[in-house]
Amino acid sequence: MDLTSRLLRLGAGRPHVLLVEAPGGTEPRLAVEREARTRGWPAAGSPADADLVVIAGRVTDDLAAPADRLGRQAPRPRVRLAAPDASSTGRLLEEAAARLAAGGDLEDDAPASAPPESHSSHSPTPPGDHAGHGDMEMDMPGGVPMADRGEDRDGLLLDQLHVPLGPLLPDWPAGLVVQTTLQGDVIQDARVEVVGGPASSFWDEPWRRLASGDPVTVGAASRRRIAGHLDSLARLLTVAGWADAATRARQLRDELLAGAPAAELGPRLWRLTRRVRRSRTLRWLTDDLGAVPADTSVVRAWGDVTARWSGWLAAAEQLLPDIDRSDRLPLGDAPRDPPAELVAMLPGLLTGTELATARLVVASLDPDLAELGTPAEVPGG
Amino acid sequence: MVEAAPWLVLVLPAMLAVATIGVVTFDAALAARAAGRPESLAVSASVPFREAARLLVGQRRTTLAADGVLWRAGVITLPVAALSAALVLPLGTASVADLAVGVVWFNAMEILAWAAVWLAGWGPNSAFSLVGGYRFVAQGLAYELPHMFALITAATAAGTLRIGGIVEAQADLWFVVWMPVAFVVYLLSAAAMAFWGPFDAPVGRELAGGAAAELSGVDRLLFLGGRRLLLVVAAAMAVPLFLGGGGGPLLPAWLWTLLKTAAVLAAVVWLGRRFPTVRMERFMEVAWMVLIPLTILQALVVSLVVLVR
Amino acid sequence: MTAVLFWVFGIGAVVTGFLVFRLDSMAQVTFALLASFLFVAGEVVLLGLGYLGVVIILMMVMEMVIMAVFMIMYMMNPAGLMPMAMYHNKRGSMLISVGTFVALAAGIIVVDWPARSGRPPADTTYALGESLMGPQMLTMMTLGFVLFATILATVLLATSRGRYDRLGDDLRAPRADDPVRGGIGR
Amino acid sequence: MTLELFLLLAAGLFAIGLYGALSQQSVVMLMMGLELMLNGVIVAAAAFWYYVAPANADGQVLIIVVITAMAVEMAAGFAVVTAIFRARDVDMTDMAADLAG
Repeated sequence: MDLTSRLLRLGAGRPHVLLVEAPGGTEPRLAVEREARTRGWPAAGSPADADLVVIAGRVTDDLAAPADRLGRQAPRPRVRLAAPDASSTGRLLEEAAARLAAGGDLEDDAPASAPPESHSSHSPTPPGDHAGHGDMEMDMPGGVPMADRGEDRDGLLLDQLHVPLGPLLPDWPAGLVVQTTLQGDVIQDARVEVVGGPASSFWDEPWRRLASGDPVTVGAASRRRIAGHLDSLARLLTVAGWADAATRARQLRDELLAGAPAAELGPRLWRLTRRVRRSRTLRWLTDDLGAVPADTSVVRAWGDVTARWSGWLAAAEQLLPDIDRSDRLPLGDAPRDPPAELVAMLPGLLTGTELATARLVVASLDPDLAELGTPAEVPGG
Repeated sequence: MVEAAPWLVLVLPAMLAVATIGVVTFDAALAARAAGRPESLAVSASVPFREAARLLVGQRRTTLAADGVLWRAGVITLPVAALSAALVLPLGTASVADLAVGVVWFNAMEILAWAAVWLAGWGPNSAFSLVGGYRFVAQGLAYELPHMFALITAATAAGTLRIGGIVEAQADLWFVVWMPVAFVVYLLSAAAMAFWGPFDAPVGRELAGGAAAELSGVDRLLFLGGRRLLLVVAAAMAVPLFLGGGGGPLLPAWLWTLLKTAAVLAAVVWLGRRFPTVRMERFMEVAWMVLIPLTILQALVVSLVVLVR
Repeated sequence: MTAVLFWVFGIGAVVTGFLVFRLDSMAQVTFALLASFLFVAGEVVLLGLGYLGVVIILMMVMEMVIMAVFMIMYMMNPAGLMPMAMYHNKRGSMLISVGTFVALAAGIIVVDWPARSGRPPADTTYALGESLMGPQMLTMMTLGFVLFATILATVLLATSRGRYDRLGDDLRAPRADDPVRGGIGR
Repeated sequence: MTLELFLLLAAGLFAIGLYGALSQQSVVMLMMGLELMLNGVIVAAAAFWYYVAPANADGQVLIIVVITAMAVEMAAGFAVVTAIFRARDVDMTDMAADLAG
């Protein structure tokens, strides 16, 4: 056995997983997250760091190109996986790791150093055309266009980049694309599009069943709602760079969905909420970001980022006693904000923010776009 | 007391490598514990080797219209800067070169990280990576001045820029006792210069890895390994500067140095996981309005003590 | 050994210095200049001025990284992807600078330099400090004031927003109107 | 190594810097030329200190002054460029002169 294959096998024992979600792919995403966590496989933040590229959910036509690009941008040895549903995710991952140990997939011959027609870097990052002032209409070598210029907030006329965020970005609402105009890392202009789908939302499933006439218990519905809040919280904490607390939230979310009793979950959930709420640093970092005035119709979005994550914590604590109730849920709609209105707020909230702040604002709204479906464009603000 | 021992140049890289492996192991063990999945030491200890293995066989990435020369230069500069800074690091009573200007040398080498991270961010011609590089420059502007004042405070108290001299000056009383502000600021800046949590915005996850977003294969190993190496060296330097170097009862000086270094490193790594990432837009004001005045005040107090003594 | 290092550093400094005006990419230009400074710092260390040499490294790395930010912000074609030249009077400048070099070189070779008087002190850093705090105190104070004045002047020149923009015409706004909130909450 | 060799190196750096300062159109590149000239001055000052009057720290003080001058020059230069850029959107010496009237 030669050295390379030894190293391959050693490395394949702990592959980095780049996990992105297509609309409607929440359930497989949760399954992959759970399986990767129990195996101790770290999450990759970009294709360059990934060994396994996993796309959870159904890849629709408008997602096919970005999905393909994402897979090709991972360095070899790599394995690309599609997880359209949550069944047998564990076996899928094990097989992928075995393939990785054997040298990864070779099915695609295109070099990872992407050809000019596709992007040089992964989907959220087209070739940064920080390349000069563009008074002349001229193509740069390699087909990179010259940058435009525009006024920035300091009164300088500086280069602009056009960088799309999404649709296949880890810790990002599935199906959301924000076309940003960047100057440095400040978003000067944001246009929002929704791609992929439509698909049925995982978080609304109990209410959908209810509407179709199936009996649903209060406990099951409460579990789903707390889990949804914990999922949003985990995503926000990940984006905020607090990996440990995010992992704890994901773990609780998975156990909640698996049906663990309130007596067991309660103290741990309470410990997590207390820890997050007591973090002065997190407050200091999220105060005054993405403030939504209290007169908008979207109740859940009121206030700044801090207010929104505090709201999740409060809701989770309040719903916790209900999770073991077995009485029937009364007929009604899922208690949540309409995603279309959340999306419509985004351009206004994102304009003028820096990239890190923008990610926090998006994560704090965490719109569930699955049902929004068909490609739609929201006018920019 | 501290003498030059050029033979250490053979041992030092090995020890730094072991410490770096230790950092990765400890960090992995903490991550596993946070995931509610406490793993055995053997599993955690395999993590650095698995990581290195997958990066060694990984394909090196190239991007369109990249500035290859500057990109690779930045990647290689980071570990080189860390190793150069380690030249003046005393192990007990010996260091590779106990330069007369040791403190300034350490500072100059560690500032090479500015250039390294910016270049690594600039090179691949990718927006996220570039933003990561710029973030580190902003971070440098925030942490560097308080850091320099902390270094100057220790040097002032000892009356020398020689690291050995600073260790000797702490024979009776460790500097951490009477310059706690400088010590705390030093630890903050040690984490910040290695862009370790909570100062990891330059390679932030929300930026798809920032300055490291496009690095793969050996390049990634060098860059991220160099980053941990820098953390090790910066944390180890806290020992001669503030914690009395090899001074301590019973055990030999080199062992005391190792123990103290391990303690400082463990504290930095553990604390790094306790906080969310600090964004410079918020921290800059704190650094300039709070930390700089505090460290200047600390330096002033120390100078007065030195004058009066 | 030192002779070898002298030539390596010397040729390095001149070559990278010349590259500053030959490279297209502004980033490469900046770091070529930095390399030139680092080579010169090496020469200064060779001459027994360890402190000054290392300080040059320290200062110039910081300075050039910050310079790179401005270079890329303001210059056309910062990545040098498009070949373009921005010269005026290239021939004339070349003639003048070559002439200057020849004249200087002739002077250097012709002049009978005085013999060395005295020996370097054991600790050059200490000697420098003593000089700055003693006989050259005036220089030090002047430098201090120059730096202070520079800080004030450059901030005034470069900023577009004064306190009236931030706090309103009567400076009474409870909170500064900044594009981004700072960390202290002023 | 002799004083003459160091001085020749200094003269070389100075001449390159002069070439840059004279030939470049851009304010920023012009500053690079100036910095290279000062770079030469550093070499000359260090060489004079070592070969002529090492007992006296004046040569070292001169280097400190030059380093400070570089920092000041760069800071002032970029502040001016920022101001010009904000006001007129030019970074060329020629254009700045043309618009002066």
